Amino acid sequence: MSVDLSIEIAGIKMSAPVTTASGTFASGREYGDFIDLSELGAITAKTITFEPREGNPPPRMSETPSGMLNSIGLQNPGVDEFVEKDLPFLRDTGVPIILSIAGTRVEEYAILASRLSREEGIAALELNISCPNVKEGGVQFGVSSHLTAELVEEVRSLTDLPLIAKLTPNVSSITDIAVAAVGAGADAISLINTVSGMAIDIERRIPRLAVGSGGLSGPAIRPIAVKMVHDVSKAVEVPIIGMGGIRTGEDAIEFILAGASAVAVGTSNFSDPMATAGVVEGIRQYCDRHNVSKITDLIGDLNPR
Amino acid sequence: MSVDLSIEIAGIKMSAPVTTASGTFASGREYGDFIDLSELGAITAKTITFEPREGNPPPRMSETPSGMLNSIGLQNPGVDEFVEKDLPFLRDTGVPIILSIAGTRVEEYAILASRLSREEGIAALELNISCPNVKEGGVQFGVSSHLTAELVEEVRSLTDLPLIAKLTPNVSSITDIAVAAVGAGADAISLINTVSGMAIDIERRIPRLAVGSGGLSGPAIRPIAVKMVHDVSKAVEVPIIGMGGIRTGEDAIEFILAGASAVAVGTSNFSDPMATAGVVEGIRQYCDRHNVSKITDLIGDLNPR
Amino acid sequence: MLAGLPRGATKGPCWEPEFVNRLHQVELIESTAVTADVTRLVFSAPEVAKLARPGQFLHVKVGGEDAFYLRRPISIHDVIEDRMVLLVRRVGYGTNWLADRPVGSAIDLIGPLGTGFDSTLAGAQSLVVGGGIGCGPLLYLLRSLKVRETPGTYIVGGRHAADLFSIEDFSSVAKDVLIATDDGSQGHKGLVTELLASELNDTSRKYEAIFACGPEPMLKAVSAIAAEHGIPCEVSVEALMACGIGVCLSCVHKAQVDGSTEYVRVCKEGPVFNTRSLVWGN
Amino acid sequence: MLAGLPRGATKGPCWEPEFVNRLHQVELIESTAVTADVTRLVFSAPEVAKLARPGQFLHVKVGGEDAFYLRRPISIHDVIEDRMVLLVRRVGYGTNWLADRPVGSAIDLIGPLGTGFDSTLAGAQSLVVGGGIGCGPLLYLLRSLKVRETPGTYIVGGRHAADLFSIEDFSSVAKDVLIATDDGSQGHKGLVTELLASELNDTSRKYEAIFACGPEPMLKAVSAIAAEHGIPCEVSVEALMACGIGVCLSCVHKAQVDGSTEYVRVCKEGPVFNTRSLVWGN
Ligand SMILES: Cc1cc2nc3c(=O)[nH]c(=O)nc-3n(C[C@H](O)[C@H](O)[C@H](O)COP(=O)(O)OP(=O)(O)OC[C@H]3O[C@@H](n4cnc5c(N)ncnc54)[C@H](O)[C@@H]3O)c2cc1C
Ligand SMILES: Cc1cc2nc3c(=O)[nH]c(=O)nc-3n(C[C@H](O)[C@H](O)[C@H](O)COP(=O)(O)OP(=O)(O)OC[C@H]3O[C@@H](n4cnc5c(N)ncnc54)[C@H](O)[C@@H]3O)c2cc1C
Ligand SMILES: Cc1cc2nc3c(=O)[nH]c(=O)nc-3n(C[C@H](O)[C@H](O)[C@H](O)COP(=O)(O)O)c2cc1C
Ligand SMILES: Cc1cc2nc3c(=O)[nH]c(=O)nc-3n(C[C@H](O)[C@H](O)[C@H](O)COP(=O)(O)O)c2cc1C
Ligand code: FES
Ligand code: FES
Repeated sequence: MSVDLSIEIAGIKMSAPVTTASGTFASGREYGDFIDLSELGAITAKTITFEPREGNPPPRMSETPSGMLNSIGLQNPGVDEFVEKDLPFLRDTGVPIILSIAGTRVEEYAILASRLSREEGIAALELNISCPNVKEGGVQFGVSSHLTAELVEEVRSLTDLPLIAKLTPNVSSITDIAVAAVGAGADAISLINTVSGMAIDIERRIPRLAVGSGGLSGPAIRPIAVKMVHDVSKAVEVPIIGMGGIRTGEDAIEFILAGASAVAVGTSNFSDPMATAGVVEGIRQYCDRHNVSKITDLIGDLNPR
Repeated sequence: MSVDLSIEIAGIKMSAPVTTASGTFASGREYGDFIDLSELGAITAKTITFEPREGNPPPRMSETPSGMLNSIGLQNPGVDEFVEKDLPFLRDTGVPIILSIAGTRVEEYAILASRLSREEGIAALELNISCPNVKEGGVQFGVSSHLTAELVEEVRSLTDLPLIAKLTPNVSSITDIAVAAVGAGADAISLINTVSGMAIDIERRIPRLAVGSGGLSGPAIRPIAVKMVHDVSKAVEVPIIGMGGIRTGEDAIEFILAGASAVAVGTSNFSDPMATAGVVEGIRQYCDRHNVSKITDLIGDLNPR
Repeated sequence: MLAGLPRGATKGPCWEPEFVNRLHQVELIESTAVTADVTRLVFSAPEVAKLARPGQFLHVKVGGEDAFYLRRPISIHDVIEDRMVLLVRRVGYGTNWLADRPVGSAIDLIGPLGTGFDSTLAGAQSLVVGGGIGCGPLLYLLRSLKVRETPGTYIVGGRHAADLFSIEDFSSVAKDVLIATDDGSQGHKGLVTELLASELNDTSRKYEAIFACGPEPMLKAVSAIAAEHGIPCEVSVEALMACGIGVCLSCVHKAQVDGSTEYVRVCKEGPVFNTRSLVWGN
Repeated sequence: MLAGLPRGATKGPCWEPEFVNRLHQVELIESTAVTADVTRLVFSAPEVAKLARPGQFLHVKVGGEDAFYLRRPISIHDVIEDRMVLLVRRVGYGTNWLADRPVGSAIDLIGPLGTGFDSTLAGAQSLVVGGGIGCGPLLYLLRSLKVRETPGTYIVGGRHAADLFSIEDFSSVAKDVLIATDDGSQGHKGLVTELLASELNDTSRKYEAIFACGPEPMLKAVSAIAAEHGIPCEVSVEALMACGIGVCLSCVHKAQVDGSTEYVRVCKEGPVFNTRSLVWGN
């Protein structure tokens, strides 16, 4: 039996329910040396901003138990250079391309969305309203239902591209934010971004990250992510892309059963450059083993205890 | 050189800056078989409620990467039986006793506080306003500045015992809650309680915990806890008891440098029943190695990068 | 309530708990695969061996120094002089880690823990019923029954003949060994509980006690059969454990205590319970 | 900007990158402690050996299958036929894990990675300066300089004589070996940079290039001395790396690119940089 792994999310036709977590796969070139990119359901590129961004000073990374902290700070070459140098490569992969965008003001998201609407070969925009590293950046939107709605509404009015709102977990009620985003026109929700965290070098008595704190990712946060995906899936009708610590097909199935229509693989790429392909294969094997003929049958298929 | 590890927190004189995380040490009897309880700075007992509580159905526990989920649901015999059976034992340990209390309404905290104020040998009350497992319980207080303030104020008016407010990390702004608690009369802040999380058994397609979700603890959450301790220490003047994933003296030092005056050891007890004593010893060794004569010199002693 | 449960309330008086919750470092001196997924581990562990009672368990540290893992509860399978034997079935990280330890490794464990079986119940005739890896603790129980000169009859079930293990060991201490397999590849074709029922229906024998260990549905069935025949029955139940010593309240099972039902700790009031006091389901 | 940095912009033309980011499973065939905390590991690694260039590194998986750890970057110390040699200094979990692998273990790694040293810079006379574990990549560099018939002079510093390692190996490929120790227990008493300066002040020699690897303060000092003498200088810098292949932007170092400063990736545009383009501090 050959399982049908395909899924359509907000008009994005994915051959498998697996994409990449923004910022952990660049534009796919490097991991293309390890895996066949065309096996992915979609590629979600690193967040871009309108102007180039230098990012935060190093150190920008610190390993933690079953995870890592990062404080990259959205280093990116800006939309123009991205469109010129990376978009053609991404387009050539043949898989749907999700572009993650961020800005410090609503207008910046708006202008990015309009700019990218003119380009060919973009399957959807992901609104990064959640990066915790950039003080003047997304975090203000993502912790407020009101700002989230305002932002999504504005971008919605300027583009016909499907919009995915990517949520931060650093909130009291993730469902409130999700409901606000969907109410304002988001076609899908992705979550979770990194969890705020900090580590200290006790020998030198300084924070391990130059900017003090950063975002926690990796297997450590998986239970947090699964819970939020589950809660959001009960609160909104739109599809969910789940992420947070996924290493294997089994981990992905956990998110799908919790209510995600697809998943994204992030930090695990760094330890296993074939992780994304492994997750696709692992999902396939699980489905085979359990006689699942369509992956869509598994979405939210959680029995009560 | 013999380092002075003693610290006074809200009038509690601790011989070392180490206590136990409520609910992970019961009333100390069992771990007393492994360590000399009198070496601890204080013992924080399992949260008690006014009436006995049955707790949640099992399974109540699930291991996760570098951590665990629990959904105990505050099983406890109620204040009367606790006072009769456990308090005498705790008193006999000779170390300061912190009693954690919880309720579903302000009046329940109030009545517990009054009741316990009549007992001898209690060093402080910890207000568990944060247990995420009990729907009708503490969580409502801990996510709202307003409710937190109301609760602390009411309890403050009914007891002369020092009050420690224990905060939940599942909020958008932990500093807001801390400021509210201190404004209302909390003498110290302890944090963090567990982070909301969920795990799914993909073979049976059911949540691993009977009640669906639970609280994440252990090393996985340490970076989250360190960040929150750091942020809260900048926002309030009262001492902080830091906890979340502490296994060793080094981990404890990380919290102290972040701004905690003392730490609590929780989940690590389960894997290492001598963890609390090991943390005290590890702190001592760190101080020796770094010529620290008083532990108080290290509190918040974090250099900027 | 929990704190109100007298120690050993669900147990006969002979098991007056004298817990020694000490940490032990024991050396692995033998490791043998007994089935495709079950490994028999023998440790040199004089202190533990001295204290161990049938039905008790050990809380074993798994994983290296640097990663965080909870301990895993493993029953005491047998005690031979100052050696302690465990049977480990590979189901996940911890059990694989244990089963993969090279001979000579030092293993860190807490125990013996829990109350164990009350073998004074046994009288002259008793039935000892095991299913799957649940057979583990029954060998040492049978050995102690034999030492008391009240050897028990061992009834064991498995899916296939290949899943059964240590049958010779059991034979050497049991009065009799009865086997059931789901596919009939060895002994009775069917459930272990069918064998149990037919033994009890044989009026020529007068069984005075039943001891069982295995999957919860089997234990529930055994418990019902015992109740039907009015025979005292003790079962060893499984639960997910964090602390293993009665602190965390992770491992609870519903039970009757002083006439009301409440959650009692499998690690402390159990893992062996008299089915009289046990309540099945939440 | 980063994406605007032409590949190899900070390198000479000979290091046209032809990265093969493949995963390799290599076998550990030899493991020797060379100092109290440095272990020399020899792998059978024909594919990696074929591609490896001096100054490149490998991104090595540490820890067992079940725990999550990031990879650790380790420089290529030497290549001998189809064997690859690494020097690992024990500083934490990963390096201890690696140094503790028994011979025969299979190690999972990615590489060779990074741009490496541009040995065409060397000309007839070059200085190769190492400090601490930073000496690692310099052996293979010196070997390749020797192969090009432009053997380099090796200047090495350490705290005590006991911290120096593989001096015989270095002697066999270097034109000359100069040693400095902080406590004077071997060679010059003082800093390696003092030896470097006095070498350069010796007008009888005409050094055309300096290569260095070691702690950042040393590299900064070497860089300043090189600038003072107007000699091209390449240094290999360290950074905390997550992906190791240019994806995550964890490992950046400030550099001059097209006249402006920006953060470039140590794992991709480095780890070896011409000090002309490197900016010290954030
Ligand atoms: C009192 C007691 C005595 C026990 N005695 C033995 C013994 O003698 N020999 C032995 O091999 N095992 C015994 N067990 C079971 C053993 O503790 C578990 O199999 C073990 O903890 C699983 O750890 P793991 O890391 O290998 O699996 P994990 O990685 O934790 O889990 C792997 C999979 O197995 C499932 N699982 C977890 N715990 C159990 C369990 N208790 N039973 C079945 N599946 C489980 C998990 O849900 C998961 O799907 C005993 C348990 C108890 C409570
Ligand atoms: C391009 C490159 C090449 C390298 N080549 C070698 C080599 O050939 N041999 C070798 O032994 N090491 C080399 N290193 C350093 C090596 O990668 C680190 O020592 C290693 O990653 C530490 O991992 P760990 O798990 O042992 O330590 P961790 O547990 O991660 O850290 C332990 C302690 O060491 C500190 N630490 C972490 N990274 C470094 C570092 N890069 N240098 C010094 N201290 C650190 C941490 O802050 C922490 O306090 C190289 C690094 C880079 C970037
Ligand atoms: C190094 C790094 C860089 C990241 N950069 C971005 C980013 O640019 N935009 C974004 O939306 N999320 C970014 N993230 C968050 C991830 O996309 C993902 O939401 C998070 O890491 C959780 O998934 P994981 O645990 O699988 O990594 C980044 C994460 C890491 C580790
Ligand atoms: C099994 C378990 C039970 C707990 N019970 C309580 C409790 O009764 N009251 C409370 O305030 N916190 C309770 N906690 C939370 C801990 O006190 C602590 O805040 C949290 O676990 C983080 O610390 P750790 O990572 O060191 O465990 C419990 C935690 C665990 C793991
Ligand atoms: S496992 Fe902790 S009380 Fe039983
Ligand atoms: S380590 Fe990821 S870009 Fe260099």
